[in-house]
Amino acid sequence: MEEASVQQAHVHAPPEGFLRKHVFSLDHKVIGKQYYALALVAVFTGMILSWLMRIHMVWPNAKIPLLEHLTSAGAPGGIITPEYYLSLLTMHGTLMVFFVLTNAPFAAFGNYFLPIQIGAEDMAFPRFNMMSFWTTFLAWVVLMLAFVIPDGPPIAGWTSYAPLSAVGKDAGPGMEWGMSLWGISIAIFCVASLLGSLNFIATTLDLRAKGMTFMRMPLCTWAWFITSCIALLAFAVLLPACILLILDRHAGTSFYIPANLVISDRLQPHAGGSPLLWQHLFWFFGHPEVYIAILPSMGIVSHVLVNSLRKPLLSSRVVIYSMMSIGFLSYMVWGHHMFLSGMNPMSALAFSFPTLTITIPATVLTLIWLGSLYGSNLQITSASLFALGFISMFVAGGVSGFFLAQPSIDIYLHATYFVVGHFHMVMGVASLFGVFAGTYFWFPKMTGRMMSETLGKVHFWITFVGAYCIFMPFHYLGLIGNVRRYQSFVDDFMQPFLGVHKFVTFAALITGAAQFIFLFNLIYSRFKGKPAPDNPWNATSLEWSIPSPPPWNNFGGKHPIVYHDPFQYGVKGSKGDFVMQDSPEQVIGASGD
Amino acid sequence: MSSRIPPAISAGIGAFGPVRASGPAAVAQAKRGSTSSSGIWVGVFAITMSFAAFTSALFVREGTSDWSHLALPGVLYLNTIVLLASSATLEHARRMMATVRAGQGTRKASAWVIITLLLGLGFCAGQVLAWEELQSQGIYLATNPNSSFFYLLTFLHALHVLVGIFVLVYLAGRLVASHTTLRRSLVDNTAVYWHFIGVLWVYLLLLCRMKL
Amino acid sequence: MKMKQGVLAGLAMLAASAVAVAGPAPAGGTISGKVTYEGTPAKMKPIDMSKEPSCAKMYTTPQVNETVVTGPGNTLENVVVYISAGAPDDPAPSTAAVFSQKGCRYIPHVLAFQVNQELKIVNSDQTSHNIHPLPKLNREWNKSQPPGTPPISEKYDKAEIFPVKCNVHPWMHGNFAVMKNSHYAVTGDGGTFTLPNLPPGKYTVTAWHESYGDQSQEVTISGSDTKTINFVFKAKPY
Amino acid sequence: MGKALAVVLVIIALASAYPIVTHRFPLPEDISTHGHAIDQQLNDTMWEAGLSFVAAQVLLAFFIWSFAGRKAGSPLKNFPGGAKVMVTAAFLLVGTEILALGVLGQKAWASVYFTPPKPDAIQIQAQAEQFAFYFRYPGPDGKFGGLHPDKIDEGNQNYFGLDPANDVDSRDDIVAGELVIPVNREIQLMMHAKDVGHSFYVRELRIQQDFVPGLDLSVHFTATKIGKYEIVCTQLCGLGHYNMKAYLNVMSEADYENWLKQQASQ
Repeated sequence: MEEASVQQAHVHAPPEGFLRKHVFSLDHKVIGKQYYALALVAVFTGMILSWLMRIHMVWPNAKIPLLEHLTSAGAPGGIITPEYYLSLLTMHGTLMVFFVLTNAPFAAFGNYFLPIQIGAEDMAFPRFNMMSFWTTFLAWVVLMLAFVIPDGPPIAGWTSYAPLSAVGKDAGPGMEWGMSLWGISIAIFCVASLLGSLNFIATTLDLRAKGMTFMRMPLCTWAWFITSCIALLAFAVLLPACILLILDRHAGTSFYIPANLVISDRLQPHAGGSPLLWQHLFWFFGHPEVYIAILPSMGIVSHVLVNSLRKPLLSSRVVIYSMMSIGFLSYMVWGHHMFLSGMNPMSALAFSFPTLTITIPATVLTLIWLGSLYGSNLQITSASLFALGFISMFVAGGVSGFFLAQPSIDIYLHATYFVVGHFHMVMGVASLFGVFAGTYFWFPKMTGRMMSETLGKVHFWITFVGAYCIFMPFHYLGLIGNVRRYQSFVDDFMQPFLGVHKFVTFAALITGAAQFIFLFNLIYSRFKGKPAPDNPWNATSLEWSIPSPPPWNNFGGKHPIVYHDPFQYGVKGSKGDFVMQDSPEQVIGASGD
Repeated sequence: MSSRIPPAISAGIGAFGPVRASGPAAVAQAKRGSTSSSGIWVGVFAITMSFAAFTSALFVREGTSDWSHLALPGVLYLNTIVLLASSATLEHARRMMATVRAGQGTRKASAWVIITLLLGLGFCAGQVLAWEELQSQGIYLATNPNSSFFYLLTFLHALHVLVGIFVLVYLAGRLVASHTTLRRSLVDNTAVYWHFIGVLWVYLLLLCRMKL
Repeated sequence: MKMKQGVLAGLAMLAASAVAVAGPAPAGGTISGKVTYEGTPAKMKPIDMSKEPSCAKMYTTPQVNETVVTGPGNTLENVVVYISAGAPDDPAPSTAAVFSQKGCRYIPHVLAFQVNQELKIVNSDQTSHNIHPLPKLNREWNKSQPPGTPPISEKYDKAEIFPVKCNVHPWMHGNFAVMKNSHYAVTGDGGTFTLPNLPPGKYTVTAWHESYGDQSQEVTISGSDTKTINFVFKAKPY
Repeated sequence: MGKALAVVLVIIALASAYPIVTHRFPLPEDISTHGHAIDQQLNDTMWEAGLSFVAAQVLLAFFIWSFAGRKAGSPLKNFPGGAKVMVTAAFLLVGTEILALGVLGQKAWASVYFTPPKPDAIQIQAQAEQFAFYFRYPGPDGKFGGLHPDKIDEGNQNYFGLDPANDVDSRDDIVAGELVIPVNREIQLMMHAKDVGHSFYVRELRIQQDFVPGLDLSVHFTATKIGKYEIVCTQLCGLGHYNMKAYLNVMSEADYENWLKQQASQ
């Protein structure tokens, strides 16, 4: 079955015909772009859902004209019902976590650049690669179906806690077929991610070009490699969890559903299941998932920084080890999502310490990035701006982790907007900044055209300031005990703070609107941007040693030989202050480390 | 099996060279064959993980009151023998092809592969018998947690066996047509996967025996 | 409050009889009577609406639940009396049966209407309500109705009596009685009922109460006479 | 552009710190005996986290300010001490921070979860359901009636599934929609979920605990101030989640007794 290996894919002539070239292509570059496109669709869908939520939250009786035509049940007369708010929330979370944060920084860029950066012609298993994308696509279609079925999308949140998610229609609108679609979609997504990770790992292990030792791999390649190891483990656990969920819903089993539940006046015909089982399985996946989202961005940001600093990081080796230990620790902390779920209070402390410990490698990374700025020739480009913005966001979102990692404080802050602010900043905004940095940095290579720097900078300024305006106030609202996942704030104590929510909504609308500048920049530059040279940023890694866009077999059938690590900046090279990985010249006056 | 660790991994481990060393390091690009071989090992690891997850789910669920003993159908033990036998026959075929030069002897090997194939199908048939026996006793997927786990685990395992069978069909086909281009790695990886399926089954059987 | 319900229930009856008048048989017999109980009914407990201030502040006296509503002389309200056999099915009237949510109560508590008759559900509260009827034969649905949204319009195509609840306010429970024909009534103040305009024939009259179950009597109508029948339910203290 | 970013970073850092320093978003008043430990912990963490946040942002800003857009070929420098300094710093700073917080935090956590309720604690059963809380007191006989899920009949206000017809203990059980407790008495809340997962959260009490179906947990606390406080559900439980609340009514011992009597009489 692994016969679908590199030679077959690429030994003979390039693919012919539209379908083979652009749709069912085996070319990792096309597949990477497909992932990126899917993520793009998903991220804008998710963003618009969040707009609807923000608007509904501050103007609960607002009539949203178009909406009533889209969903008469969800928004009678254009007024969003409480359950439809929860549907929006569930779909927003699911789309963003799975189809954006997992796809964009990892699957999309990883697919496109991992093989090139290690000097390979393609992924180890191009056919698997194509399968994993189309499986992901299928998962997305199945999920989106929930919007069109009469039952509507599920209302159980992206964490889909059992038994709410497991009992079926009695749990409320959207919980009959909407919830099933969710479970099936995520199960399919797991399979796709497993195939993808397998491919990444095999590729990194086996297809490195001559001289491409592990320590000579660019930092983003490292990040993708580590991420694929995490993903392999995480999704291999989420898949069984989903299978059990589906069985509970449709085969009458009781894995998650205990006895004597009376829901909608009906005694549920189940017994003996354990709701905590779902939480354990889910968070065993769920916490590593946070790092599946953020690690690739760390890699991309490091990759972009090295280039725009024009000097190596203080130590790339330390960066690699830090990312490894983050990946490793991420498997020992899932319990910190369950401090209040009635697990043994002793184990709460047991989960608290490794959680706090993760801040050590995270801090090391931050300090390395900061320290590397010192004495550099920092070039300000859209890419580097977003990379620096990533650092700022990563710190902002990281420090709030200190609070939530402590069970005693979690008693008060759990399930408040503090948590929402925390994970949106560190997992959402930060990793999206990584994606933006990557986009502005690699777009010339991917399309052969430059993006508009001006638009890019406008995009950065609005997004950067906007993100703080949206998510910083969430922390404050958390402090006063503002509970998350509420569709409106009827409580008296909230009234004085509704202004804050209004402010956040306006910030969200503006920041969201700014993303259309980015979209326009993407599309416009794709066709009208000025042609890109092979190496516009004077970068060292292999992807810049080949034409932009690269030919279908990357290196034109030659196998590149690697002589240097990708950190040869600030040296006297023939082309300037850098030496490319595949240039045989000797490095004079190597700096750093 | 221990000798089947793909060279690339060991190469990789050895490859933590000095970061800023220049000039080509001693790592040649890994042979294509080993690509699929590290692939299969990663895959095996992933499958192991998900069955580990099922196992932990089983342990959690086991604590509850409605946990009752399940009498395993006797045919399962026969199936076990069949599956292990098929593992042996496939290994035999693999060795045969490893020794003889490509071209000659593949016909003999193909005979063994086909036997493996038949044994594999036999195993599946046996599993179906086992399910029917339980159902004749009125024990279905949702009857009790034990039966849920039994059907779930055996069914998922059977799925993996089927995947193996498809590969065996493909393999047998190419052997019978005595392709000279047939790559060793295909045979080796199929063997790895098939042995793994066998080991996994023995584990599941013991698990069901002890816990269900 | 109670008064108003009585009126509404009455209106429902009027609507029904009006339809009956419009029916093919202009004149005919009438079945009327009274529903009473014997024994001591359970004490109706006051409803704690503190979780929904917008409703709680609408009441000065504590509201009690309406599963058993009694009148003077052991009369029983909210009993559906209908012809379960003997009468042909009638086409649905054009008028809609109105079920309104006011002060976190259902008005009326028991709403009877015909198969395929339009059912209009109105929310006149300042809070979101959720309407979740629990039929066995008909299609089940579950919708929320935020304040200010248009009335929900539904139909049922099978005759059936079933509870309806609000998932947001656990104390809100009512009943829908979907009728095959136009000859039905829901007892109000005084527990009386009238089924007019019955063509001659042999009828089975059934009375249904949400906690005391149902009972039936055979009645034969000849010409335009008026038969009086009474139902007596057995009340349970718990 | 680099200088602008530096300035913006500093502004953001200060603007983010301002509402905290000026207590624009104060925690609600603490009315529990254990709450101060949590508040203290929160406060300490706020200092440590806040300082590291501002410090990091300002440092970032400073480096960007001084090294962005230098003219090409200006001499490159390395941070004195290089990576070792950074790693050591991280381990020392964060390590001590973690130990400090961890140890303190353990105390606060222990005050809630490791001390068993006193024997004289008042036992009250809380049931969470879609979408309300109901509270049950044993009544004059001091005995809780058994629960019979099949008997649950909300239209009849039988939220718990009591069976007064056959179960004498349950006849005098008091069921209320608000949690009425005496001040300065320890309460042991026995938590029962009727349908799906819910959570019990009283800001002023600094108590939050999930209701897990099939797993009856209990929390205990002592309220120190008379008044009415909001109980909200913090575990997504379905369409009415936002509306799932009740009130905690802390009364004087005497008022509490009267309330019990009056309830029992109904």
